[in-house]
Amino acid sequence: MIPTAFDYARPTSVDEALRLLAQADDAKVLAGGQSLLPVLRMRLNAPDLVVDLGRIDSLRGIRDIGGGGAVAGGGGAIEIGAMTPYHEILASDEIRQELTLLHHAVAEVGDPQIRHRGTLGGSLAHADPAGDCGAVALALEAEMVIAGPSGERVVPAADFFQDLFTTAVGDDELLVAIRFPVHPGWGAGYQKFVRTAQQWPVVAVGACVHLADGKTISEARIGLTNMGPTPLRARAVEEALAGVTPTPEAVGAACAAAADGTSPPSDLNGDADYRRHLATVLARRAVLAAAGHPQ
Amino acid sequence: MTRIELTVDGAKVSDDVEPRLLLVQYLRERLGKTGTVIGCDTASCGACTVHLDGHSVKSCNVLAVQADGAEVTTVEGLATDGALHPVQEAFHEYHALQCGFCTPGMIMQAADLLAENPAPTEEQIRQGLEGNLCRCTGYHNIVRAVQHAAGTPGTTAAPAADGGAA
Amino acid sequence: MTTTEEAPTAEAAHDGEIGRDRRRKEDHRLLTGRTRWTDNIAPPGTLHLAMVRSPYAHARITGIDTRDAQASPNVVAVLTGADLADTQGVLANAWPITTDQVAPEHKPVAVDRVAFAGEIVAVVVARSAAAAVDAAELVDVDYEELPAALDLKDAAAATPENGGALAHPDLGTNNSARWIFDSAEAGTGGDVEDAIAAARSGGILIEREYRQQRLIPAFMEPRSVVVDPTGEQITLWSATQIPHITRFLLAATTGVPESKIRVIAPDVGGGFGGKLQTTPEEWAAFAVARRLGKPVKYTETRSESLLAAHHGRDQWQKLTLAATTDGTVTGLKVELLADLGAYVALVGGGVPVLGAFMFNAIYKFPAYRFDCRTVLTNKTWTDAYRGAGRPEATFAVERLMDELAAELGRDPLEVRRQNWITHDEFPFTTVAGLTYDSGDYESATAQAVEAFGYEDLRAEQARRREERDPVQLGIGISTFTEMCGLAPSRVLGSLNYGAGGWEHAEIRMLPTGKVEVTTGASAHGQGHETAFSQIVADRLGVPYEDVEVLHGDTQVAPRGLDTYGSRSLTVGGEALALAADKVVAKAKPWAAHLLEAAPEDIEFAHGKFTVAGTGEGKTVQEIALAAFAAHDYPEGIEPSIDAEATFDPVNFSFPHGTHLCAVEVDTETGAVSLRKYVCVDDVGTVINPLIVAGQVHGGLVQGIAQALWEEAVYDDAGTLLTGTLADYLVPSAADLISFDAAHRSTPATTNSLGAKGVGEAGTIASTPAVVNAVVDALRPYGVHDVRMPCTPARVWHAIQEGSAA
Amino acid sequence: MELTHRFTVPADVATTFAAFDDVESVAECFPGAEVTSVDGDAFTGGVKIKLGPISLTFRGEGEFREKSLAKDGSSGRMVLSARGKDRRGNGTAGAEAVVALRPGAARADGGPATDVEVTTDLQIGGKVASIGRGLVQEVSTTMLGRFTDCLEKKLT
Repeated sequence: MIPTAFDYARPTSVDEALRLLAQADDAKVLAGGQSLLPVLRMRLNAPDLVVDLGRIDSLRGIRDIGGGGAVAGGGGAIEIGAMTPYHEILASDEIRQELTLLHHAVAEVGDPQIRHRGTLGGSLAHADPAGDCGAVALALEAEMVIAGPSGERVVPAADFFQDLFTTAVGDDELLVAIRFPVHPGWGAGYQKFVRTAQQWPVVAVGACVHLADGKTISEARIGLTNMGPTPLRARAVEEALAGVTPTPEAVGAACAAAADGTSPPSDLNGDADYRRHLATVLARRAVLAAAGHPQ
Repeated sequence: MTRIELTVDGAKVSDDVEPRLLLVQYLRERLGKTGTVIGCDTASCGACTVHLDGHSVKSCNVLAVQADGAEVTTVEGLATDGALHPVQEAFHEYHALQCGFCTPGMIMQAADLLAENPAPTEEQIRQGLEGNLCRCTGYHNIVRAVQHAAGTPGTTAAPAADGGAA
Repeated sequence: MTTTEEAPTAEAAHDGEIGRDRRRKEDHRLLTGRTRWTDNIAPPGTLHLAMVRSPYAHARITGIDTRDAQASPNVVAVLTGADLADTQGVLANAWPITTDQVAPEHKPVAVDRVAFAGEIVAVVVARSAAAAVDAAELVDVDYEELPAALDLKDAAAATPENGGALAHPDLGTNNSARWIFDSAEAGTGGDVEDAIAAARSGGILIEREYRQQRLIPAFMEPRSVVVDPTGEQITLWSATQIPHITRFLLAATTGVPESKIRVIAPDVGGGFGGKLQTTPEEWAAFAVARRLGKPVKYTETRSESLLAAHHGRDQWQKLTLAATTDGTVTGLKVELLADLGAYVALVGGGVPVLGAFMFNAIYKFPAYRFDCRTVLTNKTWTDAYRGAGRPEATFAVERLMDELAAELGRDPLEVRRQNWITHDEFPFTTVAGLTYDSGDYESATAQAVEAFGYEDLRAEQARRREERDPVQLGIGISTFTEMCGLAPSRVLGSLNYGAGGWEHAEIRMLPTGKVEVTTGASAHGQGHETAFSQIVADRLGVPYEDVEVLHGDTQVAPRGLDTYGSRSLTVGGEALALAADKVVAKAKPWAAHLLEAAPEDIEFAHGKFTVAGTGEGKTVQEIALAAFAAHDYPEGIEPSIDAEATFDPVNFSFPHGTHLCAVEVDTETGAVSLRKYVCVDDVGTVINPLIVAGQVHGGLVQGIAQALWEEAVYDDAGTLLTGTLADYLVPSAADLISFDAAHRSTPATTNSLGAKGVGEAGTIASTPAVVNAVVDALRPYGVHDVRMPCTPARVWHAIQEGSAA
Repeated sequence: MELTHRFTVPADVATTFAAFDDVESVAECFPGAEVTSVDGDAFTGGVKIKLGPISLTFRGEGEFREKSLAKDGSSGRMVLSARGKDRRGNGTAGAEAVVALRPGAARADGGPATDVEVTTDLQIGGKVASIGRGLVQEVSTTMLGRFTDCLEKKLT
């Protein structure tokens, strides 16, 4: 099936793209297109204008931006251009070593063909609650760089995801980059549960933990996927894990709270009760993996 | 209409296309490259897989205008000088196709997989083909064919028209 | 995971073609993208169709406003059911299973009422596919919603009096037909009620209800049809399994003479029964092309395919198995509801009847009763899907045998051994009245058990149970048989089927020595061109490479009954073998004449006629040239050695096999993963082991997919929720393992090849093997059943409920 | 798909009832909705559902099937049904909403309060409902939540 007819623009700079968006009535931004094109083909959307970011070179790439800037943590930070395709992120040694959780999650996105085209920024801006990277951005406490008519602003991941398919990016704005603080010495674990390999996750959990003296969890950050209209932090688990020695029993007990405050959907892949249970199991496994393999 | 210029299976082509035209439709309807087929509307089946600038993509999930300036290789451009690509040979030898509808996409993805990982394990082959559905073979012989092709000289070097594998 | 070479078996040593693992002739064009799919075909000036489909499961059409669509750019016509009413014909049901079957009339384009979501209400014709789709969105249809019959059990119980929803209110009932087989009445066995009564008072009674969920065949090539009405004939290309049946029914229902219709099934991308249909889309395209006098084309999208191409399975089975306390089965009662969907499809009503003869499977049940009702609902119609009726039957009986074993606390293999037909009892007439000609269940099972490492896996299972491992191991068994090679015309006639079951073949000996073969069995991935070449090469003694197999075109191969029910080899292949024998017989007088010898002195071997006792001879290919020239040949015979043959077997064929599956069940998440799968199938003589193994692998996965992943789901308004391949879960390579698929051979006695058919075997056998394994893993948790597909959520809930009980 | 929303309004039942009775005012709360005509208890209009990847415009009609307000103000109930179809023919939507009003606990300032319960049976049909993990259903649920949130704010 073919999409409805639309006008097409292919700006070469962010400013040009923003001008196009400002003038347009009903525009859709095309990043990698791996979620947008099926929607257009199904005619669930019929925009007047499609603004293709594919020719804006500045939106692509992985940059070490050092320890300064807005990102806290002291371990430095890595900025990923919004239009960087998954496979480039996956191929980056820097990401594998410094942002292991992101590496794990990106490896699980879609399938190889989708990872060749799909972009990190595109998926975060799409804000599908079943997307792999939203929960990871939350757990890693990433910051979103949003460009708009009046310049750039930086929004913490926690404020970025507002509702189902709804982010802090306005109609006349663009997500241009994602900044990830680097946490040396933290371990990472990603658990994605699917019925078939290329499916969206039924539930996924991303965990990163820091072990004090290599033995006790001093701090943990847990992101949940598809447990509500937006990706979520499992704060209750994070609190319960502080000071815990990561044995399966202790971690399991802490992760019993993984579904607290969530509102998971019920669909053909599982009812809400099942998802709540799954979150506790996957959280335990993700945390144990993270604690067992500190960087 | 938007003007696009690209290289398809080694030949330069240019056309005015509607922006909404999918790459796979451009290949099939405008260029007659009917070896690449359409199996679904949600980028689930992978039957339309081609190489775009050396990487496998689902050509039903890319607009033709997005391929402007790119090099595209379809299953029709995979054989060189009349000799089948090692993956094509292996599919024949190991009976890795039945109705053949998924085959062009499966072959293109397998070729991409081997370009990125010349010596994959069975597990890696299966994961690498997760975006391609086949309804006939149960994948058993497809996996064996790819295992066999992995050991064949010439598999890992992507064909010239491919623009080189990254 | 194991990768095992397919058993080379004794045939590999054969010096002829039969039994050789020839690489396929079909492959080259498929590997290089030179394939001729229907969607690749576009005669000059082809117009494109888009279908406007009903969003409602059941509604009256109160108005269709086509003005905006007509005015849309490049639109040629917008045609409603009313516009086409006189010319579009009807979609026929070829198998009314009872004389009083209730069946609604099925117009290709709905005229005043729609009976399922997805039914066509208008056809837009435009100069491009995009323009047609654009305009289809502008067709404004007003509907008045009607109560929809959706749930199978509710629909079966609905009457005008109780106010239940009726799929077709004018019919006054949803019950289409009731079909009963009772062994006491048929004289093939005892009275099952006696067996049940005895079991109730001092034996074992297993009562279960199983749901065969609705599946979607999901062939990879979406359906496509091109109709060219220019010239003297109307040519219809279609992605169909049944070009011959399509031509016959087009003629019969539209009034166009059959001789004026040519149907071509070019390369067809899979079918699995899903393209064993005459479709509204074909009929509509045919009507539109005739009306406009222009070639037209329609290719469905995947979402249209999932919505409107026929579905399969969808039964409720209520089962009562009676046994003695020593484990001997004394009777089986089957009460079955089958969901037809909104219309009685081509052979849809007969699908459960195909299962009726198979519930007793490989066992010597002394009493049996089968009672089924086919039921109309406001959902997509159902019809054959790989196995058609037999997977449902096999699932039920193989699940029951496991339940019986569990009840007895015995190994399920032992209980099967106790009840099955032994190899020295063939031919064996079953309680369902079929005569199984050959088989050896003991040997197949023994081979499978050994390859599987049955005892080791049972030991591992015990260990994991002991250790309360969160990941439990389950072992599933399925010892199946099926009736296939759908054929004997007299039997089909006795079941009220509308056609015969013969198959036709023709061999044309070309002057250059090439052999042109036509078959009425039209392939869609099965490798007919290869396997049939092997048969002909063997029988005629000509090089395999010299044989060209033509099929799928009613002008090239005018007689045929097409491909389904694992019939191509056993019926179509045999027809070819017979035709080849006729060629040899016809060539013999030529040879005698040319060699100046008496016909009785001529011997034929390896393609050459020789005079006994001399080295002198003529090949059959040389004789073909002589027949072409026809300068010198005996008086009284025709100048041709071409031959044709039609074969109609006297019985079905009965492949069988033993399938063993091990699964790991993560009791924390409910996830089921395949650990090992071993099968030993007896499909009779194997023409090409490579092709046979491929058929088994593919069949296995379709059956496994029913057990674990696939289900067509409707919401309570009759909207299909699994309308894309992102929602209807067809597994990928990453979800599966390699299989250990071997075969044995006890030749069939019903055809000279000894072949039994293999297309459906894997699908029929694997579903119960997997579900038995899942349940086996969970028995310690109090689980006795998990409804298919065994999703992680269902498995997890079953554990919670079982453990709580 | 049945969805229930509950909230409390700082007004008596009769006042709250009157607020609900004003279709045009109520419609303002549904993002993208507009009422094009009102005729007694019947009305016509449209709603543009625009959320993330989805953008669909439904047009249709609705009516109050039932309106009852107890004379003593002890309860109010209205049943509103609406149905429409997507402008592009890709889907249908039908909804029946039951609004039940009961006197709530008196407010801190002693003023009256009304407990509102809105139970909506929402049915999305056609192609849009068949695709992508029930995406459109999820979107509809979200939109309905936003609608009742807005109503709550508007009336309180």
